[in-house]
Amino acid sequence: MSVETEPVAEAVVTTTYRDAMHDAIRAALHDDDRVIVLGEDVADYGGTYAVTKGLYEEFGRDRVRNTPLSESGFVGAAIGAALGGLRPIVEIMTVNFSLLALDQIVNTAATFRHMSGGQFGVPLVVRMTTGAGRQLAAQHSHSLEGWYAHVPGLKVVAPATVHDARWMLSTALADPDPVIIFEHNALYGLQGPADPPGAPPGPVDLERAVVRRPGDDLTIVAWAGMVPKALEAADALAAAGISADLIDLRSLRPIDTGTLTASVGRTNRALVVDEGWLTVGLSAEIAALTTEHCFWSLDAPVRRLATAEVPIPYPRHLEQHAIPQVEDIVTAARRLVEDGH
Amino acid sequence: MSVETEPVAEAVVTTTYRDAMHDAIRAALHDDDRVIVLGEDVADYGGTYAVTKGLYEEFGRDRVRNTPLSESGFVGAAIGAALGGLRPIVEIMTVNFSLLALDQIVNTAATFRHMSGGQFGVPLVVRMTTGAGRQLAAQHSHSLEGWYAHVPGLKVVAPATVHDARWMLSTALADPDPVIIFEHNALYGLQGPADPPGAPPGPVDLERAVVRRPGDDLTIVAWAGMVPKALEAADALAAAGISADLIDLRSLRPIDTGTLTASVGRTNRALVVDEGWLTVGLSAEIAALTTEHCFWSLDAPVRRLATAEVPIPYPRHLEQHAIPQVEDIVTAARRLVEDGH
Amino acid sequence: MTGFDDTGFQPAECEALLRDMIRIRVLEERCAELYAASMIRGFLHLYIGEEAVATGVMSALEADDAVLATYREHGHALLKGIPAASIMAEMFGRTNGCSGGRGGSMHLFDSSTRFFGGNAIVGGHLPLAVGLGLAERTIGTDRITVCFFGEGAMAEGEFHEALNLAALWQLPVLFCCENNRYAMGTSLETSESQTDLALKAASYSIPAWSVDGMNVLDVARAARRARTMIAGGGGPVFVEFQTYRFRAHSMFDPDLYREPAEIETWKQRDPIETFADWLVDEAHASAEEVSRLWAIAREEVDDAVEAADAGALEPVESLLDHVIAPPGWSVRDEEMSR
Amino acid sequence: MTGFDDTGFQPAECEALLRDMIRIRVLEERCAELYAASMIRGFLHLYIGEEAVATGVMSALEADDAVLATYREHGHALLKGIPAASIMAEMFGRTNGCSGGRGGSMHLFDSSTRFFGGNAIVGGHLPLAVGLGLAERTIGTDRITVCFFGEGAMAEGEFHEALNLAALWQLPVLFCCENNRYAMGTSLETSESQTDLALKAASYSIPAWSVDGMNVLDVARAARRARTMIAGGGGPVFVEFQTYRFRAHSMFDPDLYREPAEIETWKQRDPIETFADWLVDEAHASAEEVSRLWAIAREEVDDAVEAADAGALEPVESLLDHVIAPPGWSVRDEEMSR
Ligand SMILES: Cc1ncc(C[n+]2csc(CCOP(=O)(O)OP(=O)(O)O)c2C)c(N)n1
Ligand SMILES: Cc1ncc(C[n+]2csc(CCOP(=O)(O)OP(=O)(O)O)c2C)c(N)n1
Ligand SMILES: [Mg+2]
Ligand SMILES: [Mg+2]
Repeated sequence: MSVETEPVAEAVVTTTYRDAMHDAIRAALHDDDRVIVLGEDVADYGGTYAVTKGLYEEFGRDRVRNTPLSESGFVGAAIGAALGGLRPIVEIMTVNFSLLALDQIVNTAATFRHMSGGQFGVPLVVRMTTGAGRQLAAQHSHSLEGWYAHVPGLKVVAPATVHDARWMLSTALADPDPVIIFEHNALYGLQGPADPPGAPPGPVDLERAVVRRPGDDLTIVAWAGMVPKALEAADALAAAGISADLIDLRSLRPIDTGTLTASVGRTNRALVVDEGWLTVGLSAEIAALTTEHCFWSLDAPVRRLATAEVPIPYPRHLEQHAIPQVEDIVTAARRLVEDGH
Repeated sequence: MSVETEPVAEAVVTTTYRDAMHDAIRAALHDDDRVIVLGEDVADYGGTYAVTKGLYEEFGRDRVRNTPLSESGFVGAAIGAALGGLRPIVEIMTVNFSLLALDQIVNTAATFRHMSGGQFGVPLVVRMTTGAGRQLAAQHSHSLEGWYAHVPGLKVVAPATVHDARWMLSTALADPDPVIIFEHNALYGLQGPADPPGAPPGPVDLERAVVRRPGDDLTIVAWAGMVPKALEAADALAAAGISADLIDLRSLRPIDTGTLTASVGRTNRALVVDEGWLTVGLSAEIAALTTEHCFWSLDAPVRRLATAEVPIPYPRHLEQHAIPQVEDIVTAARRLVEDGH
Repeated sequence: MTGFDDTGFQPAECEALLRDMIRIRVLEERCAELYAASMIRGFLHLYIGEEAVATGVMSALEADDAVLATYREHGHALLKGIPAASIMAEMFGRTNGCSGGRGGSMHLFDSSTRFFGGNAIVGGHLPLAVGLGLAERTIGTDRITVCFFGEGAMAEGEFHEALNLAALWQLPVLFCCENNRYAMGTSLETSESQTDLALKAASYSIPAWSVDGMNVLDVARAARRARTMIAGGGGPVFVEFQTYRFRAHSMFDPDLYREPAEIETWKQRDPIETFADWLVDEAHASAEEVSRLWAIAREEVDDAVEAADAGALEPVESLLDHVIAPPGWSVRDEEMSR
Repeated sequence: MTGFDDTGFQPAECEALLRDMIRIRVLEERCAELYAASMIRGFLHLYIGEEAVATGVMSALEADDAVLATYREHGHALLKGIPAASIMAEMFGRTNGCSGGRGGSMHLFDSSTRFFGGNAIVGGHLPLAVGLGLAERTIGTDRITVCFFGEGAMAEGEFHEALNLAALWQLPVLFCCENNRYAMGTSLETSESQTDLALKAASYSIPAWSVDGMNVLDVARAARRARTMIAGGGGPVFVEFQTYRFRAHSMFDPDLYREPAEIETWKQRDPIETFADWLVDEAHASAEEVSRLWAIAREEVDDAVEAADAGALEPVESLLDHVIAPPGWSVRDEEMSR
């Protein structure tokens, strides 16, 4: 896969998504005493995906804190710590395990400001890995971002570029409300510039979608692990004479309706690519929302391409078949443009 | 509110939704030794909403079993009991608390058959209350049916009539896979016939939507607590000369696409009424799905009417303002028919 | 009970304890009436019979200690310093309520007194207490965090996870178990395989003991001791307070699961009556002085109801407020008030 | 160790224990190679060093007892009676795998031997074990349910909830804690405020004790005793087996968090070597007999790999199978096979 998520000039330094995330956390620990990192194996082990490696040695165990296996307990503790004046970054190994902490996130973190009539906010950042592709099977591979995007009181983001991996965190930490960051496990090795030309080092906004590749014939909406695939598909489509406007959603809640409708209003066709399951997934929202706004200019119904409705199977060929692939995106896009459905 | 959910002839015996549910559970306990009921306060207290009242006296504590406060533990135990040959009916007091058991339901109940390559099914019934309207505020009032409808491996139903309250359970118990039954708290007092004319006493199917009131000008899709409201709205609309085809979804997973598209293909307009939050809610799926199938015959984009994106507030006027009301349905329907949006 | 000299409490302290128990009782008796009158709606959980617990514990705290409680928290809120009028207004759902009317009876909050709710997911606030303790420890204050919960909550996984974290990290948290023997209709014996709750808590390697929760002096003494241990860096402490609720679980509960005789037996131990009687018997207070406390409490609540009822309903236009912070809001704005 | 007469085990039993430990070891050594060769993918968690635990416990069970294990379950699966070829095929993702290839290394299942996984949510299968025990009790069988889990799982709320339920309801469940001192990179001391795990479990009012998990006879003896207690209606039992994994947590783990010296010390106590040496020293077995066991095990695994590799990949067309039962499927169809 040869994907570049941003235009890279010769002189630009590149790094990996993993290192960018690491640097972001390190900078946060460095800049603000109130920042702490906690989660399972964030210290000695260095984080399941090695994102926090080296940080406990540098900042000590009080600020980079291993927790026992107790997702509800330590996420709840992070919420309490946020209420108490800290700025916790809590890591949940995988979105599947986050179900154990969902009560805390939905019933507490997302409601505290409201229940208290605005008195108590929860300035918390929750990071978690999402997605399939590593043959981890039915209890480690899901994409439940859409669930989180359903919940008022949360903000939900999915960095899909090295730049966003590097800079979304500081904006999230400055946010007075809980922000959930989804990191797709397949992106950790992604290469790119943390500071691409034209983007000065510093916080990026959390609420806007970005067009990663401009085009006129159809709009492709993707996020997280689907962005590199959609970029690759867009290249293939370009070779076939179809120009796709590729939107990286970035913010899954709130959804940037303006960017979506501006694009679809122009292209009149939209394809949504979602690694989550189809039914009541985020792709349904994008389709419904876009249709509400662009109904009269749409040349075809918004097309959803999502993961097959099956718990992720172990064998590689079945797993790959279950989740949207570059060729699936290309095929769906061509049909949409050429056959109108 | 004077709502009749089925045509009721003079001689038909009516009962309440609560009693119908109670009778269903009692019959199941009576008919099948493998059936057990478990959950918090299902015994001495009689169930939070008094559905299981009297059952432990009749069937004993081994079959109607109070559990400690431990949602994950007793739902997991019910899954294990199902694996071990019983047919548990587990009660979770409120959908908000079900988040504590979501790991068990999603990562275990919904995946076990798949992970085991078809060897182990989980014939479990989970009942839970959903919905707002009782001023129970931000930790007791939500409608998360849409989340469950997202999950492959589960079936999800929402009885909205006394008839369905009486008969869905036996079908659910006969199902080899986990079935989640959502009971809207505002429906427990609903009056109606458990055995309406033309419907012989006995199991009803779990997968079909039903037209509760036929009409031609637009389709209204509702489920659970929104069905009586939609019926009332349909009456008001009829008085204003607008005839609504009202679909009670009944099955939230799988969704009965056929009934939806047959209706919308005829009316060319659809309004979805959802007590859940709008974004990435079940209403988004209904809108997207319907649009995919009926795009070329739609006269207007599918309209979603859902709960405001706020944790449910305590004061009655705010709570009522947050959730869709009869007048909101009427207004939305009129606009859709008269103004095309 | 014995004389003052033996109890370690001064007359003024005793009077304050009696006064506060009475204030809670009167406030809640009125709540019950107002519920019947439909002025209060939703779930309403009364603390009647259990007043000695909150009263004794709160008497031992410093003003800026953090407190978290359950949905049965009117008394705790009152003694933390939230005016009765704000509490009542909250239950009326008015903008002058301590949560701006958004929370209702189960969700009383107050940032100025560091009262962190009014939490209605059983067990859900225990991890929050751990986090607040972690913040105190990390920032380096000498404040403690106090967390009240029922014995029913001890069966929840969150209890287990929270106790383990607090103990592992030696955090300044006081866990106060209000053991009223029932979780809704589920008795302790059917809820916990180990009914000696202090023993259970001790299995997390923390100091834990059990106290008569109907005796306000015992409660206060235990809380003082616990607070001293915690503030001295001794890590978390668990105290079980054995008590009883005289009313049903909530106003929806027909209370079918308790023997009337059992309720009666416990009512004989009414924490207010027994304490007042003792004060009078020992001639530390006169019956008139006791009556006066009731009268003052009634006045406080009368005024509270009046002030509450003068409050406005929030306009529906602002429904979407308080979901996330308004644009431009910085975290500092909230900190200012803590 | 002492002679046979003192151990209570017959020579044939000892040989079977040694043989089974060796079978697990050889199977897993081969897994590691096949992982390196990319024949096995995903997460692979090896049990090497811990074989005495599964071997001793499984030796004490009846054939139709139910077993649940974690993602580190190849050994348990093998000894429950799943053929090595089915296990290997599962790890290859082939249709002849014991889960039809859908599960992989972490999700071995077999209904015919009542092996309920291969569960990879830490702590998540403990409530299942409670439920299986409840089913046995309700149906009235004399089978027990055995649940293996790591010491890390004990911090999870589900451990707490499951132990409480099993104890309250006095269910026939044997909880086997495989305490290998680490949960990924988190040591027991940073995971549990109470590191005496049997003491911790005893707080649920159930019999609980600790055993040397590197000594297969001790393990087997403890398991026999526990099974007898449980089958006799004594309710659940908890046994901690102190053991150690010689390898990293999974093939992804660089194992940075353990001192090499610590690993070495434990390797000195290799359960297979020490037991084999003892058998030879005491002249209960010859070195040749021991070698033969290794050779037979190698042959078993060679055959397994060959048979596994002959298996087919499932066609993508059936991707949606096994999500829900096929139409017309009745629950009875599954029961038949249990
Ligand atoms: C997680 C969760 N499950 C169930 C409930 C419903 N519920 C509210 S209070 C209660 C009983 C709690 O008992 P206990 O902890 O002893 O406190 P008490 O009410 O006796 O003060 C229950 C079951 C809830 N609010 N949260
Ligand atoms: C709920 C959950 N949280 C985290 C993980 C990731 N994880 C897998 S194994 C493991 C360590 C478990 O340690 P222990 O229970 O001691 O078992 P061991 O691996 O040592 O056999 C962790 C953290 C998981 N699978 N499930
Ligand atoms: Mg209680
Ligand atoms: Mg371990």
